[in-house]
Amino acid sequence: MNGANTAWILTSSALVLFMTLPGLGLFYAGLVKSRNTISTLAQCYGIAAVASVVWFVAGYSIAFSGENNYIGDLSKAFLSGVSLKSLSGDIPEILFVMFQMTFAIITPALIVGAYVERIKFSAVLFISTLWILAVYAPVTHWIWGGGWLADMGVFDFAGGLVVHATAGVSAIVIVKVLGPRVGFPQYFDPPHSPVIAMTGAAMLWVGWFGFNGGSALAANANAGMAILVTHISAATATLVWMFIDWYKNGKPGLVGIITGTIAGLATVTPASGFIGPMGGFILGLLSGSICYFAVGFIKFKLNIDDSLDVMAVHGVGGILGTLLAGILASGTFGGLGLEKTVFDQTMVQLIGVIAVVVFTAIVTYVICIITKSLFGLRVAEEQEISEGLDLGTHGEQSYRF
Amino acid sequence: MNGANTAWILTSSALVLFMTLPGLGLFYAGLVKSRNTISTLAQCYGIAAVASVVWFVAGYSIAFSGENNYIGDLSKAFLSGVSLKSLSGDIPEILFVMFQMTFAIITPALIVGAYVERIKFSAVLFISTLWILAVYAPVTHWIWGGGWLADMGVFDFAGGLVVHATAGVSAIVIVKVLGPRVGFPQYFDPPHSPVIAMTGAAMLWVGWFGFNGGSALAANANAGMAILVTHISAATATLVWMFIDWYKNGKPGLVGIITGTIAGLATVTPASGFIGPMGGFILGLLSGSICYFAVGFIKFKLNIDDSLDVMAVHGVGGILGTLLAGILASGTFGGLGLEKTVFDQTMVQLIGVIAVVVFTAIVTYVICIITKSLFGLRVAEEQEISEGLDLGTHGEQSYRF
Amino acid sequence: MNGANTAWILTSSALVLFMTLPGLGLFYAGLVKSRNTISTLAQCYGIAAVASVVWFVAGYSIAFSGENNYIGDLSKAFLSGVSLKSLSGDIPEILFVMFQMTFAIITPALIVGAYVERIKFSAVLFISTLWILAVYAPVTHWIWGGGWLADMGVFDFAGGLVVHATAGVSAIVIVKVLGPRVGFPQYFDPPHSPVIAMTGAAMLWVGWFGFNGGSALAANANAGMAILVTHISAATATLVWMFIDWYKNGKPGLVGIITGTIAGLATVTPASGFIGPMGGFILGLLSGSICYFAVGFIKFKLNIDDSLDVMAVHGVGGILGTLLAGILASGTFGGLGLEKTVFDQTMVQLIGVIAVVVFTAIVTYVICIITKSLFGLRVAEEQEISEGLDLGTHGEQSYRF
Amino acid sequence: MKLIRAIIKPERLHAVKDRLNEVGIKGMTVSEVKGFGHQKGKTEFYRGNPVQVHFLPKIQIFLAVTDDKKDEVINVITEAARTGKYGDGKIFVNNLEEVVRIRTGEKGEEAL
Amino acid sequence: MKLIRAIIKPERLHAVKDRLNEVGIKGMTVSEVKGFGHQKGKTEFYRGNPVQVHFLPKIQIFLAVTDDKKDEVINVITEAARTGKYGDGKIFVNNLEEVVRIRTGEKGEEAL
Amino acid sequence: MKLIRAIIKPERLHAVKDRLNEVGIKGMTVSEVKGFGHQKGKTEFYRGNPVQVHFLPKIQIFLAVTDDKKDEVINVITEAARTGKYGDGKIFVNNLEEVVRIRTGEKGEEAL
Ligand SMILES: Nc1ncnc2c1ncn2[C@@H]1O[C@H](COP(=O)(O)OP(=O)(O)O)[C@@H](O)[C@H]1O
Ligand SMILES: Nc1ncnc2c1ncn2[C@@H]1O[C@H](COP(=O)(O)OP(=O)(O)O)[C@@H](O)[C@H]1O
Ligand SMILES: Nc1ncnc2c1ncn2[C@@H]1O[C@H](COP(=O)(O)OP(=O)(O)O)[C@@H](O)[C@H]1O
Repeated sequence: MNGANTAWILTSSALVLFMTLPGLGLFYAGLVKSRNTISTLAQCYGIAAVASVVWFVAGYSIAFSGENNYIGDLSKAFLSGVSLKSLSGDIPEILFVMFQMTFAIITPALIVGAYVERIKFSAVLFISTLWILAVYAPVTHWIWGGGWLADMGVFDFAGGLVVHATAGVSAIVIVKVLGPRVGFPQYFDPPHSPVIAMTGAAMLWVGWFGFNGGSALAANANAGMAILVTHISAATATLVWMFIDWYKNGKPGLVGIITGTIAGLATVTPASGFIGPMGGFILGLLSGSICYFAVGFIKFKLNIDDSLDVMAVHGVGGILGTLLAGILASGTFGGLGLEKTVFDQTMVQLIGVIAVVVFTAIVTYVICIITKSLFGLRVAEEQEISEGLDLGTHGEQSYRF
Repeated sequence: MNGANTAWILTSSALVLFMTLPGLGLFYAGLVKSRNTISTLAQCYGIAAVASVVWFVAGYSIAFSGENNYIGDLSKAFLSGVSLKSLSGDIPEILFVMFQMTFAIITPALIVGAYVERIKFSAVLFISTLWILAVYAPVTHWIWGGGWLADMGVFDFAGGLVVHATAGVSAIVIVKVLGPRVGFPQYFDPPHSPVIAMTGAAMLWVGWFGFNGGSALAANANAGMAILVTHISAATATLVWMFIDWYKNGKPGLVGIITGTIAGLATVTPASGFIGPMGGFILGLLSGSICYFAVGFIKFKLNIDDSLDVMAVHGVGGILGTLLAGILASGTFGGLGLEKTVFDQTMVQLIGVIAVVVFTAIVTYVICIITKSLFGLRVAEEQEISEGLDLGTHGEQSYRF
Repeated sequence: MNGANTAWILTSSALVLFMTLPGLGLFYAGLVKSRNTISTLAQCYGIAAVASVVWFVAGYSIAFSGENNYIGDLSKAFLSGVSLKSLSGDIPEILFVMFQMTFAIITPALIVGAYVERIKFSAVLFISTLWILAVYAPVTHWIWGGGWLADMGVFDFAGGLVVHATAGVSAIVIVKVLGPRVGFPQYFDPPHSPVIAMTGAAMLWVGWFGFNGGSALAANANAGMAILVTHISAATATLVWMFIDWYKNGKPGLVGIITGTIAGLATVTPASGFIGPMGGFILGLLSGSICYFAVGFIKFKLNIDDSLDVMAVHGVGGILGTLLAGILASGTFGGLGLEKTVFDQTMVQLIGVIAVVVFTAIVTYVICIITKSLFGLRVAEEQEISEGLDLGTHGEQSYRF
Repeated sequence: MKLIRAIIKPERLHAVKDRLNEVGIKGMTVSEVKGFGHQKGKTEFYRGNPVQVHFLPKIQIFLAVTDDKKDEVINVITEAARTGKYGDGKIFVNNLEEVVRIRTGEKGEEAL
Repeated sequence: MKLIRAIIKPERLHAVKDRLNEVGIKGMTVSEVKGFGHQKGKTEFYRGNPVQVHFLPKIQIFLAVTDDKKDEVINVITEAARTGKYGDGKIFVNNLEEVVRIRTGEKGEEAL
Repeated sequence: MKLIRAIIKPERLHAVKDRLNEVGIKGMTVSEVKGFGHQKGKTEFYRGNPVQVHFLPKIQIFLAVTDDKKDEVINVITEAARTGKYGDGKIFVNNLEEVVRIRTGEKGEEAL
């Protein structure tokens, strides 16, 4: 066992948990209407709790056990057989379980942004439980658990496919079944607190050092490079988004600025272990602009109320980064090099994207239909437009100054 | 000196400080009335500053020096003799001093939850100073400083007795001397901001990785297991509390959800270095339900205005976890094993609980009486019911939107 | 390469980024008027993004390359030549680049406190860009990049001169060119949210462990001692400021309490690698009192609207700590010892202070004049006094409860 | 001229405003108030224990109109704000002696 | 009918409300306002330096009553809100021409 | 006595208050309201896409004065609050039948 690597992954586990709680929770809560603040936080928080237990019970085993190429088995259910002695690589397996658990927490929580302000809390918990078992764990097995995409040598360093693509695609599917918020797109309230949203975004940025840096599973130059390219992509995308906004609307909004950051972070995630600083810079330029237009396109052209733009930011970003990982890994762009040719690698990346998108879309759709028939998905319209989900669903008021 | 372990304890020190500032401060501040927000934060913050200086001056020495079984001496007052070369275990002693200091900060700060919204700021600082010297440091010496309970082999990995039991018991004692808030229990205002409270709770959750994980004083599988069981207990207790609430009141409140987390974390603390994942799960189930009913019982049956339920959550949790540590450490529950028989160990745990509870109650009572006669404990009633402690005691207004 | 040290610097990079985002942003945002909250956050956030890119493009190279005594060259522009194999000391150079980048982010962001509530956003970004290249990078080269002050053996462990003195001096210079806020000093609004300011201050405190502790560039007793003395200075200064406030005005305000912390942290920064606990305590006593009076003196005697007291807290503190570093490093004060005589060392410190102050003042002045002639510095008066910079410059409202 | 003050449920504001615009009301002033009446207060919970909240959030619309518009405005508000449940609110009318438009100094009806 | 508007100290609200209920007032509307008057503004401090705050937080109670209840209500409020210190506030009364209960459309006294 | 209610732009509050003090007005009550009128609502942006905001922040000054002071107060407010742009606001006056100072129980003009 390597103590230094263990020290860094212990830290990374804390950082990635911090991304969801309170990071992502605040980021999303700041963007919704005041009367749905508690509801949004409770959704992220509740998912974190549910995901942890599900991961312990079966999720980890489905993702990281067995010889099967498409799905793990239940040999490690309840972490049976994971002792103090078991290692994965040169860190304790129990720590690897913990680190991976924080990924299993944030991924379904990312989807919250799609269905806030109208969904039933029970539906959120139920959908997330099934989703982790039937979508997240299998895809993780394919890519990180020694499954078929791993065999093909797909590049997904920290989860462009496993995390962001699955979350983005599911966002669209769920919204299609759930429907838009009442009044969308005519009546459209601005975020109730960019201050809170910025606080969350900044926490996500910081936590991402553990997300991408920790995915090196070691405290070495690889981890160092990962956080540097991650940071450069984030900073660059922030500026790109800001300047487009400034140019288009005359004003650089803070909500736009922080959204650029998240776009840059999501996009660099799959590539962060394979590229160099220049690659991070390029991904920042591309994500800041492409995700910018994706938001307007999905929301106001396609009129899909993916309320906080999970697909436009995470989905588009994660897929973009995955497709470019091979190219930017090449020496030409100062990348760390690759065994396959750039073309072959990119084909593999493409296969990975298609497989994950299609699989996720289908399974998520089935999950939504089941949940709808069992619980129903939406709160009463009166609750949605009047008291809000804070009082209606949780019986609490977010602010009492 | 082991660099890897040092790296992890450096990190853990930051994480545990983060638990108090801003974590605990926000958690408590969100639960009080708007007009006492600053006061609550100032109490946590002021205690952090006072505790740090007291620890440096004498606290550390009383806890961690000398051969005496019941109390340390002053040989390390002002950290004299603690050089760059001194080690404790395989990490620098100066770092051990820092890590332990963060525990000495959070423990008296936990008690803030009992007396908020009515106590004098001067009394808070004075009580905390005496309390660290006369309660916290000696108990620490007994259990972690080579004292008599350590000799008996009591299990208290990260402070179920040292931190949570002492804080919980003192909460009740202080409130008994101080009295309830005006209007309690008839007039009872809901938390002024569950949003702020959740932010603090999430920070506590993350910081607890350093609290329990750091208590391994090493970056190894033990630390990994500690944070995993800690996390599982927290997540499970969160869900248990949420479902009881949902079932009993028809609504899963966010304040309840996050309180479940804290209950799960406090309860697993003493056991976290001895048990396995299943043990964490069991502690989550028990703490989520037992602490839930303890809140209602202490507040509305016994009518004790332990305002933010320090005893019900931390005291009850810490004692519960301490009593069960021996049992859950056994192989039967997937624990890491113990030398004594489960029965003998549990007897030791019981003796530890009784000793700590009785000692803490008596000494804290004396401290309260002294403070009351010197300064008085309560602010003027008009300040309490009208302008609040923010304007009354600190001359500031918490929000000016 | 040393894995343990790498693990700690990976963590420290995250901690120092956390200081700026969200830490410093929230600290400053809480102190301004509600209608300028978003503007203040956007300034810190925008600077963080710009500084990161500038550091990647040229800043790092100017600071840390070449043989020249006064300025680096462009041999490492775009980090060319920084490979996975390159080391600085025993950690990967790429990680050193990242760690130093977080310092290049926070230093210009500190200056935000001087010009909030009236400056143009474009001017902020432009000034910061030039400032990093023409002030920060060269001074860094002098002291940490093997320049002339390094050769003289100046003590500046974590940036009393490089960070706090440069920021403080520039604050005064910029304000002199920019002018005060309308109505200053007659009409003067109290902070719109001490709660938010305290959250930021607490994050700064925690992050400072990475700032000063990380500056040891190793996970060892040195790092441990650095965070301990840092913490003791912070805690002591907090109490000193609080008691002076209490004594002078009858009320210990939370804003004062947290300002004391920052003063203690800024002051100990240059000395933190050379002194012992007693030295930290002494610096806490001095900074808490000297900075306290510096605030009133600069703002209400000199009538300089350094709005959030960057000079009084960071400038005065950083210089104070630099001047005392030599003395407190001596065994007399339990310091870690020094090669030169205390007198000689203190002379070197004095030369360092004079050189940095004069250089910074001149270059910053030139930058301001250039920017003023190109963009103009101030927003329209109506925007300043009416809608505020949130709506006026960023088109967003900070709170919509 | 008349001063009309309507206390309505927050969720009805959009509807009321739109309908008022349709009947040619160009200006109004709204504010957040808390109401107490037949409608019972809510029960919130604190860590599983009930807490009574007596005052409920309402919106006050404050509106100056010419005498002839008065009845129409009252009807419009009544229809648009009604949900039929307790707590729908009330409309208060009293006499308005004088109005000034600050921008122009105009007085009386043309100031509306 | 009369429109009674009382400006009181925030901490007296509970007492005033309770007393009003006792004398049979079933409804009222309250809002947060800021007041300026004989009572001096507060001095807050910013990092040890004084800052004057001119406007003080007050609560406005807005209450429509039948003519016969008017005097009783005024007395009740005066007693319950009085602390004897500057800043206790004021009660303003004027005439109310018409009231409508939105839920039912009832007009006049029975709408109260 | 008269009840004067002025709706003004937030940024003019300081000026209006100072001028009122100069003409001997010792007391007033202000509150935050939102206004809708000729002045167009603002356009904010959400991630680069426009969002219309209809109601604009205004300040309401609520002021009881003796009949003889009425015109002076109206003029003072009009001057001090005017910017000449849309949205400067309005002043509403109506009759005030009775005033009570809670602290002393004084009634009528001396209660002001
Ligand atoms: N006498 C009154 N004076 C002022 N406001 C009142 C009065 N009675 C009711 N209101 C306001 O009207 C709102 C609705 O009244 P309520 O009695 O709850 O329902 P309803 O009007 O449908 O009977 C209350 O919340 C309060 O704000
Ligand atoms: N002429 C006025 N018009 C409107 N409100 C007033 C007037 N005078 C006082 N008030 C309100 O009454 C409150 C208390 O008045 P103040 O003069 O401070 O104390 P007191 O009424 O005890 O003399 C003020 O804060 C203000 O809100
Ligand atoms: N009829 C009205 N009744 C009540 N308030 C009004 C009325 N008309 C305007 N107001 C208030 O006056 C403010 C300014 O009015 P507006 O028409 O926008 O500008 P102006 O008064 O300069 O023409 C509005 O925002 C609103 O608060």
